Amino acid sequence: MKVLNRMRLVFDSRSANEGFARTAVAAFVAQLDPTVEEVNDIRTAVSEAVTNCIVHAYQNEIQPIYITACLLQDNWVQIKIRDKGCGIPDVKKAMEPLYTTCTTGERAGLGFALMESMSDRVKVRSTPGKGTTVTLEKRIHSRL
Amino acid sequence: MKVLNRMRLVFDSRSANEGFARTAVAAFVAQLDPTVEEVNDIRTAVSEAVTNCIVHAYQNEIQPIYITACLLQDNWVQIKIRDKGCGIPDVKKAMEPLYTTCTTGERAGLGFALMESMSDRVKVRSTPGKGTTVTLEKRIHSRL
Amino acid sequence: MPMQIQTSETEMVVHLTGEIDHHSAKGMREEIDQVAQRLQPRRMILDFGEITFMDSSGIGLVLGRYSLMQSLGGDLELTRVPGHIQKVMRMAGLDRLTTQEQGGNNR
Amino acid sequence: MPQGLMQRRDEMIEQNIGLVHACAHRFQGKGIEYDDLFQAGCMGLVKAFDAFDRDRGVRFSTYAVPVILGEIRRLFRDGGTVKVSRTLKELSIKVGRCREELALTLGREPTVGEIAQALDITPEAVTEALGAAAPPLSLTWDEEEGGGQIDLPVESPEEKLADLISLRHMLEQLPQADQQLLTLRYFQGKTQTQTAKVLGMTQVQVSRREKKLLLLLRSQLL
Ligand SMILES: Nc1ncnc2c1ncn2[C@@H]1O[C@H](COP(=O)(O)OP(=O)(O)OP(=O)(O)O)[C@@H](O)[C@H]1O
Ligand SMILES: Nc1ncnc2c1ncn2[C@@H]1O[C@H](COP(=O)(O)OP(=O)(O)OP(=O)(O)O)[C@@H](O)[C@H]1O
Ligand SMILES: [Mg+2]
Ligand SMILES: [Mg+2]
Repeated sequence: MKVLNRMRLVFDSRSANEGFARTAVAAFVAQLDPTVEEVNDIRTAVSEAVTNCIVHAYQNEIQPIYITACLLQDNWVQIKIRDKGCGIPDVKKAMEPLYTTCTTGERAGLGFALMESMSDRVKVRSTPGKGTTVTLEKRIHSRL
Repeated sequence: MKVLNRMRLVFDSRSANEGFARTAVAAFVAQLDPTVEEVNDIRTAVSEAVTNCIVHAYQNEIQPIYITACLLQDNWVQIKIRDKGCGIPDVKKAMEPLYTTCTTGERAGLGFALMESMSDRVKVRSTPGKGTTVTLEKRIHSRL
Repeated sequence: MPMQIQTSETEMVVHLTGEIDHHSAKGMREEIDQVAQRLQPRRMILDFGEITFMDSSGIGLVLGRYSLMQSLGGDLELTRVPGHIQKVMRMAGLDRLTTQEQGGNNR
Repeated sequence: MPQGLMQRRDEMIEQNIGLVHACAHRFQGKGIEYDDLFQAGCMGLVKAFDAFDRDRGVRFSTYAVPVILGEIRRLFRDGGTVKVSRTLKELSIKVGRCREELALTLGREPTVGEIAQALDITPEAVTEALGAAAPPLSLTWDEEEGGGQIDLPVESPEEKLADLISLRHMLEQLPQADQQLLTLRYFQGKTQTQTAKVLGMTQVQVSRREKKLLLLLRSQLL
């Protein structure tokens, strides 16, 4: 599909950057004139993916997180969130709602479920020891 | 100087991205709890540098623009805006207020003067045929 | 982000503000738990009225406080949950299971 | 001031008034009237003239432009201490209100661009404000669930939380197909029709199966 515009973002896996990453992606997508709800969906989905990189992939070590966002034809937005962290051994299992490897009880295991709810499509590619790429795709229902 | 946090941004040299680039940088700097004036200064300075990349460096061809932003000790922010465009043969001259190579009368030659006015320090490194890096440094006068 | 906690003998009301993500949840959690441990309230109310953003870290925050209140033998309540945050709670499955009588809402 | 100097000053100002215009133009559309921008710029020009040292070997314009810009910039100073976090919070309340008003007049959810236009700010600023602070009362987002209401209370959240925790275990006990059905419907927000498509069932079958499963789950939960 033709890429109409794109950007790439790299930042440290510090939790202080979560808000910044959401805002940056939202500001980029603003070009498609989304509704507030659509923007909030994207913010939530990006937040989930970024948090997973910080918490799971890098386990609170400071390492880079990569985001690319593309505006495609017909108002499709594609956002990839990539880390070079520990990877996910069983992606299918990890994506099941309520599945979490967190044992402190502070995580619900709903991150992927939320990403799926907030996007039209979610793809996850992961190689243990190498890292994970989450691809979120969403169509903005523009007024034009 | 110690880097406390950083991000890197790459985007197409489309004028539609100017607003996004400003917002992304502002959202990153927001971590230092700046004043409205400080952030507006940064927005203006970034905007001038990005416009120069689009208009002069790439002369409206679509090519990548690179921004890095670092938060340093003592609330210093360092922002680099880089292009791989035509470069500037005489940087000193180019930075003089009112100097412009634009002949249509649309540009005032005030871009660098504005950047200097809005930042504490502006450095420009350029190699003709290779590209230009503008470094803006500004101190955010923190909370207390 | 400031957070206000009102306490009475048996109850604590936590007025949360700003965004709840993994970054902010930690501070909120620590502050709430500190007060709760000391006070041992019968009831904890989390006020979401001033919350602008929440992701699954917020759900985790609620879940964790729920367990805490259970261990203290008390109750947890949520109030003033804004629409878009209800959406997160609901899409996370929190709402629907108990309000199913309203019937098949096909979105 | 001697007569000659006064005259030189007047001439200089006249010759360089274009500088002031050029500088003032750069600050247009940021909330301050052009006349005021220009006025401040003129002050800067006069200051620059008075302080200019022609023996330094720089052109007058080179010296004057930063002074003019500095003088115009002072107009935006706002006391100098207003934090972005506060203004963003105020803006976000405005955005929230504007969204509600537009939703009423348009009869649909407004776009970020429409809100930006109504508030005379950039679309990026709207998205930025969304990350700031909530309007205390927020519009509900879903027509089908009593739309237009303000401030929906969550009913007995503790029950739901308990549900969620035990649900984790209960779901695992269900057959694969049922797990998938509930997952699609309740965790991924899919409609019955969408769910049916994924599972190769009809919508009616999904509806029936779902009802059964929910009854079952509820009886186990209670
Ligand atoms: N980027 C990643 N790298 C490594 N493991 C990951 C990554 N993302 C997710 N996982 C694994 O997948 C599991 C499920 O992720 P999910 O986001 O759904 O839930 P969670 O993060 O555990 O909890 P929550 O998101 O509700 O706070 C995680 O517990 C973790 O084991
Ligand atoms: N990134 C760049 N690549 C190549 N040339 C540049 C770049 N930035 C600036 N220049 C050169 O320096 C000159 C001065 O830049 P400056 O921004 O001060 O003025 P301008 O862009 O010409 O006008 P204005 O910024 O007022 O619209 C430009 O006219 C251009 O020749
Ligand atoms: Mg997660
Ligand atoms: Mg310029």
